[in-house]
Amino acid sequence: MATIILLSFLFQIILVIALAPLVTGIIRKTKARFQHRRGATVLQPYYDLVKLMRKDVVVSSVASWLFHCTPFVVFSSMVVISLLVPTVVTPVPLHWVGDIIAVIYLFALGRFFMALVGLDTASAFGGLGSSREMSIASIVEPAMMLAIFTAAVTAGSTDLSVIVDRLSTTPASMLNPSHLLAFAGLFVVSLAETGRIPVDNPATHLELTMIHEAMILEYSGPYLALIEWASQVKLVIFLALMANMFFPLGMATTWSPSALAVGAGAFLLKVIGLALIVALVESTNAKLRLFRVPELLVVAFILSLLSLILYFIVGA
Amino acid sequence: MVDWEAFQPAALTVMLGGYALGGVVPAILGILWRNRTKPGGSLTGAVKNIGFGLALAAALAGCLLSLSILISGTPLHMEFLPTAHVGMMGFHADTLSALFIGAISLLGAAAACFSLGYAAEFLLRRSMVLLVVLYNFFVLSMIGVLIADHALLFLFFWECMSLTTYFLITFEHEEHAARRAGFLYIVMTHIGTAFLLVMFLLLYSTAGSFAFEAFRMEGARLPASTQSVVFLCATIGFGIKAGIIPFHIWLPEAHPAAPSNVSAMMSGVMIKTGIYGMVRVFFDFLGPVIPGWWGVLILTIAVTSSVLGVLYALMEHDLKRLLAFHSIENIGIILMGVGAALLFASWGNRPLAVIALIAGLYHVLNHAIFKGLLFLGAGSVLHAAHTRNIEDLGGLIKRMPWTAFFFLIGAIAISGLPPLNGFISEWLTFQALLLGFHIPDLTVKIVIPLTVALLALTGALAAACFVKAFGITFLGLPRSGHADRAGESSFTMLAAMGFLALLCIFLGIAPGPIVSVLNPLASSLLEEASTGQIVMHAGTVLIPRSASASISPAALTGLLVVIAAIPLAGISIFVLKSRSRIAPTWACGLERIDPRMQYTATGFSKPLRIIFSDIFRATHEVGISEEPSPYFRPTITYELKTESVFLKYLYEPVFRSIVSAARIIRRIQTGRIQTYLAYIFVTLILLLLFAR
Amino acid sequence: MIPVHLPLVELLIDIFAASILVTAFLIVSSRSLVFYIRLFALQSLLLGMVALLVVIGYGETHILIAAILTIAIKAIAIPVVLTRVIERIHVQKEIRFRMSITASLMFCGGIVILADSVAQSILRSPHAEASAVTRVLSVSIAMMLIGLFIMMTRQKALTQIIGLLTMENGVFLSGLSITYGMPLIVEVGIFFDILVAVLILGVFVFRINKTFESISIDSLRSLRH
Amino acid sequence: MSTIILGLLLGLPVAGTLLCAVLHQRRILETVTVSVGGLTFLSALWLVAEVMQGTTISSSEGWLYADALSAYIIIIISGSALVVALYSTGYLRRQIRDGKVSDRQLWLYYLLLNAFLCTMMVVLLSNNLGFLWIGSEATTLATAFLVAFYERERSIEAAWKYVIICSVGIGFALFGIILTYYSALHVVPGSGNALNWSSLMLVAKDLDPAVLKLAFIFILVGFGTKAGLAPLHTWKPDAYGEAPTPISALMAAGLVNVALYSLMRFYVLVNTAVGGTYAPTLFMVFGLVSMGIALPFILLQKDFKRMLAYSSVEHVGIIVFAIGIGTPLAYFGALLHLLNNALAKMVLFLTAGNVRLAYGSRLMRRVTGAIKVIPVSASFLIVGVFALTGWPPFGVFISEFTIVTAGIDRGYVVPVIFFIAIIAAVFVGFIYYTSRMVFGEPNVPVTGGEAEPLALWVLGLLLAALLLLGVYLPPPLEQVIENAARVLKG
Repeated sequence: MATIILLSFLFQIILVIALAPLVTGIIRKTKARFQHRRGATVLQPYYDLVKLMRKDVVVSSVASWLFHCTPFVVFSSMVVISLLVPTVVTPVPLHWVGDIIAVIYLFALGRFFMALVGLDTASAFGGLGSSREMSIASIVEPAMMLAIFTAAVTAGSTDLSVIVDRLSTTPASMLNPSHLLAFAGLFVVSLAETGRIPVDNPATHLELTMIHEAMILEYSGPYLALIEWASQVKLVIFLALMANMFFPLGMATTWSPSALAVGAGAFLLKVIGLALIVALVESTNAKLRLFRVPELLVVAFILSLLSLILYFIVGA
Repeated sequence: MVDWEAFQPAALTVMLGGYALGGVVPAILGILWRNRTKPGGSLTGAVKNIGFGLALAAALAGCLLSLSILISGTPLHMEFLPTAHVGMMGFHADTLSALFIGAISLLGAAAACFSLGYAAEFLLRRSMVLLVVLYNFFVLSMIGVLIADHALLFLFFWECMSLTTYFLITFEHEEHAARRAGFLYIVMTHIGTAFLLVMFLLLYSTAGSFAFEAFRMEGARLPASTQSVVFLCATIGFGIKAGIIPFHIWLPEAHPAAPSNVSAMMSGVMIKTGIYGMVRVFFDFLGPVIPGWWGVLILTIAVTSSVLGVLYALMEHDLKRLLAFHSIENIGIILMGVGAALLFASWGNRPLAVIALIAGLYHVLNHAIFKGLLFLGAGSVLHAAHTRNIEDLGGLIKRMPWTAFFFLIGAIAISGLPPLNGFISEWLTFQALLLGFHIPDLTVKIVIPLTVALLALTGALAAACFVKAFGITFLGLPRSGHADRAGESSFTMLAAMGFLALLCIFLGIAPGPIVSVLNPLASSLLEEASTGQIVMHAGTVLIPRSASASISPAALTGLLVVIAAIPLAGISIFVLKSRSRIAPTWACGLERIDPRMQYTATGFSKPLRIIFSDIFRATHEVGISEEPSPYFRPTITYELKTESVFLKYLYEPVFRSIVSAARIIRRIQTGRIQTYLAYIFVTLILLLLFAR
Repeated sequence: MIPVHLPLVELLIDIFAASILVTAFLIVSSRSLVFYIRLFALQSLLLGMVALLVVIGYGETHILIAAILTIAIKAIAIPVVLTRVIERIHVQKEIRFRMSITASLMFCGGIVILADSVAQSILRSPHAEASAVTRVLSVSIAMMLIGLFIMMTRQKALTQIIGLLTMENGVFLSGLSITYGMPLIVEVGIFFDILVAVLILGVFVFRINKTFESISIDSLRSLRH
Repeated sequence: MSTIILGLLLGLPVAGTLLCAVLHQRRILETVTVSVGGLTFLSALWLVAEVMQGTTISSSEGWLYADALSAYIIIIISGSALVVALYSTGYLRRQIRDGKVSDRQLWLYYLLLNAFLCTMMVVLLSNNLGFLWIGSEATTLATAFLVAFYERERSIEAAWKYVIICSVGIGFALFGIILTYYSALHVVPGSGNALNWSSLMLVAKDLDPAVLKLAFIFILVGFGTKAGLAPLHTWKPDAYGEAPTPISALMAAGLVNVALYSLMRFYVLVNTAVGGTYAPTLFMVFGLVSMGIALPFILLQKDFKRMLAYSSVEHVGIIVFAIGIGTPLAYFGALLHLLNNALAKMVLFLTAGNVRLAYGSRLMRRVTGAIKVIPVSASFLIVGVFALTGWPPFGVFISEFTIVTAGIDRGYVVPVIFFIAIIAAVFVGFIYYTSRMVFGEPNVPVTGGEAEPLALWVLGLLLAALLLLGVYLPPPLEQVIENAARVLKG
């Protein structure tokens, strides 16, 4: 048993963490294609990480110890989340450690430290980034909670594995309108949470528009690598959440190699599929003005609320 | 087996005696040696040490008492007969009281320890005797409120509590703000007491006695309409003290005005006496069979308080005011648990109500600790930098590293982030609400998701606010000379904060003991026979009803630490060792980074100010000096005001109409004796006509 | 005890009582301060006569002293004192009325009706005696109210004293009418009180005149609210 | 024995008055007044000890009479007189030093102070209703010149209004007494006794209810004016505001209770004779009206002493309301409130005197930051305000709580809610003005200093007494009040 847990532990960590740069690479590649560019290879994010790991760390003279510990906090919280979210197998061995609420709050923990660091170096950009990040996160949160609420209510539990289980046993409910609406809500939320267009542009360093990048502007070298990696992991986690909370098809329920293989395949397919959708959205939309973002998130909120009301009326 | 029967009265005596002595001894010293206890006198230090030392001892006794009651489950009961015409009175400390006593004592111990260092600030300026006496009687009356088992006794302590805090708020009465705060506070709290008095009288009219025992017996048998009036009176009366919106206006004024050790106690535990009262009345007296709209009302209040509280906090740049607004927010979160419990109980789902109530009560304890910690931290900052305005602070993490660290712990805890204690209680609240969605009622189905969403909003906004509060105060470069010259606090102050920070961590990682104590408490309040609505299993909090939703904060923390350690080890061993260098922050090409280039708190909160502009109704004024020439303008001032909707649209109109009504009635005193004689004439005629 | 013809006494009492009421009405209808004082003196004299008649008619000898006191103090001493005051301060007339004389008189008529109804309800008492003197009760109540009414509507300090004294006369008359006066010592005490009150008020009138250069109490309006 | 006590109680003030009339030296006047106050107070204690068991005592001829009710009020009156006498010494010395008061005025002051006490004692000790009336009118006359003491425009105005209004009121009261006498004449054996309490109460049930009802209307208007029930209270702010502060204190703590005592006596009588809810309803209505009318004047006020006067109207309302509730508990509360109110009023009036001496202004807006200038007085002031407005740990809280409890017992829910609302609102006015006076920095140069230690000690003792009454009711006192309440029950 212990070995299985340990194995699954490693399996999950490796799957998500190792996959994360790839997914980012795929999105970048797709976007490049949409822009009629060839784009870098999908493996480029890996090269970037390795490169950064080898670089010097330049630390601001103003920075405090928070500057040094934040990358680890952020990275660690993302990895812990990846252990709680069912990817290939359900139930996740560590599902008792935390549920979907813990996941949401772990994201918040990482964001909290990141925003602090934005203020740590006395840079004007850092504060700007923190301020925007926290503001947008604040209005994302209710919409996200509602979207997840629908799923949790359907399953009668906030335990992610239970949610996934319940849904796999009644596949028909996947096409339930309330379910789909909640998914749509979560999709919008995910775009905002992971800093994608139309909320944030991960590729920009223009002070008028940047949010996430502004906070980490002072980071360099391995620290930057950790943070970048963490945000790539975050993206994968969100894709996994969307995929498995709403369409848990093909997930392994045992630890047999064949089931795992099928599960891993299905997971990859779903994540890459969603990544392509994200890339599509990013390519076909312009970034919104900062103060238009709340309107978008209100849409997400309404979608989630509608899904709950539908759930109540239709009674999935 | 410990002999609780003998231990508890002893602990109670030590606790009450400690506070009483802590009040009386300095007072006597003050009277006997008036000159030597004056500000700057030779005995002031002794007065301070005696007073706060006794408070510390009493608080420790209080911790023991609370623990013993909570663990053994046997309530402490004492009776005495003050005078014949009021009848028997008594003290009764059951587990509910014990929980609150525990919160007071934990925070009280820290605050007393903190005060030993902090109050030194007042040695030369202020009457130490007054501070010490008021402080001790303040805590004493809070304890009295919690253990009173008789309405008269309760009101007695309740009002003493208000009275002592009034004088603590106006302690630095030269400040106009303190006087105004004191006035607002005392008026609001007095209005609250009037409602409480009516409430007790209504209970009395049926129970025929003011003893709480009688209320407990008869409360459930009141006619439904009376019950609802009692409920409303309790909500308003206790709500004012708790600082619920719209009765909160006193709170952000009063808490900052008091000395920080007192603000910590006020914000941390005094407002909780309002919660205590509500729980006592709703569940113990009236419950558990209750109409459904109670819960909806309380939830509405809770949601309003939490969201508006945190939004107002975001706009604050006064550190203590900011914390005060967060108290409103957290009272809202606590009331979400209480309100949900009421709602579920009204639908007869008591096990679920138990979960909700546990969540609320857990948050009571948590909030006491982290809010206390934050206020003590704010006190340290104030002590070191002599300003509460965070726009003048910055860079304190290097100047007062320990204070910064403890404040950060508090900030993480209050933002409800794992793995600290705020997270656990919010998690429980979410769980209770999620489970409640299955109650087959349209109102419930609308109220609950909205509550969940707004709780999430609250949490996120709180995090944003504390990024601002901590970031602007402690990080970056100091924005004023005061902040630049600040130094670390004294040992006792740090010890107090450290103690509370440890508690934040402990209560976050090991919720087991607390939950196992709270579960029977909540079950007995709701008259639910079974316990075990929340199960602790190997450090994991389990809610069996919800298809085993669970969380294991200890494991979570362990994972976080271990996983953080891997790259940390990797990077520090392989990467960082030789190749890290220090450089100035990039200043857009300018030579040097300047404190004024940093983001300000006002700037930080601007996006939210714009997003929620309908609530804030902010107006700003830009003043550009035309001197010496219109092309070269050395100073630009930017002043931002947010409008308090409640003051403007609720309190001011009421106040104005009262004043104008009074003005009209005042005309009867015309100054003309003929008119006065006419009053006599008319009175007589009327009496002769109608009263014969 | 000289034998008296009771119906004659009762007739006289009725006549005097009516005259007393008339004096009160005359006070209401007039403007001159001197006239007020004279009217009051007349009123007190009539009151004293009523008291004497009670002594004669009903043999209540203890009233005798009260009757003499009434005449001595109220009909003589107080008017003399008040006249002195008027001479000293040179004020002759009530000028501004808060209510026109016609309206005042009508109002006082209403007062008499009310007083009568009150008196009747008292006299319905099982042990009331239907003697003439009890009939006077309505006059006495009317006097009290008219006295107060005078104080309410006039603006000279002196007139207020007259009103107060009229009231007192009414009270005294009521005592005569239903209880044949109070016990002697009480009666004496009451007289003493009234005398002192008038003296004190007289002193105040002087002071008011000195301080405000007028005895119009309309200038006494600085204490409000 | 009883004649001696009663004689002492009446004789001491009389002797004091006579002594003051002939002696003119300041020290002697002070000594006489203080010792008369002290000795009267001691005699009052003796009296209380005598009537402790609920018995009554009367002098041999039956003119003087005392039961638990009168003994209780005599204690309050003589105690107040003692306090005021002690306080007056320092107060007047300072006024003389400041040139505000002449030697002749000083003599008049002490003379009238003694006379005032004397007249109050007459009211409280007389068995005969007629003497009760004479005493009541005499209190007005004795205080007339005290109200006009400073001979300013305002004080003359106040005195005029005071004397006129009270005399009118008391005139009606006399008529009420005559009616009572009338109703008793045929019932009480021996017409000489028909005005005596002791005989009236014996036959109260046989008195004609219709006449007594009418009599009560006149009595209520009459003594209500003396006590200051709204809308008959109009003289009160003027007189209290303009009289020298110690006199205001004695009026608020003493005279009011004397008037209330008269009201209570007739209330008992009428209640016994008429029964039902007649007198109680009138009392409750007047009580609530008084409280309500006082409120706006307290909320908007410029002069602290006037504010206290309106507070006196309010508290008279409270007491009358409580009596109107008409249960033993309510009587107990009312009587306890009598004492508490007297103590609190004295504290506040006398500290207000200290403030006035220090700042030289009666206007509240001129007074700020008193705690910096006269720390002890200012502390007493704000603590006294809390005590007066019914905050624990002070006695007023207990008595008000008792009263509302009694009200609820009788089922008067709505009146009680009004009662509570008004009390709460009154506090708002008080604390608004007081906190402005006490806290902050003085905004004008303050010339006067703190009062002399004796006065401060006296005030401290009064506050301590209030505090004691808030946490503990000494059994002897409880016994006395119980007995007095029994008298009220009839």
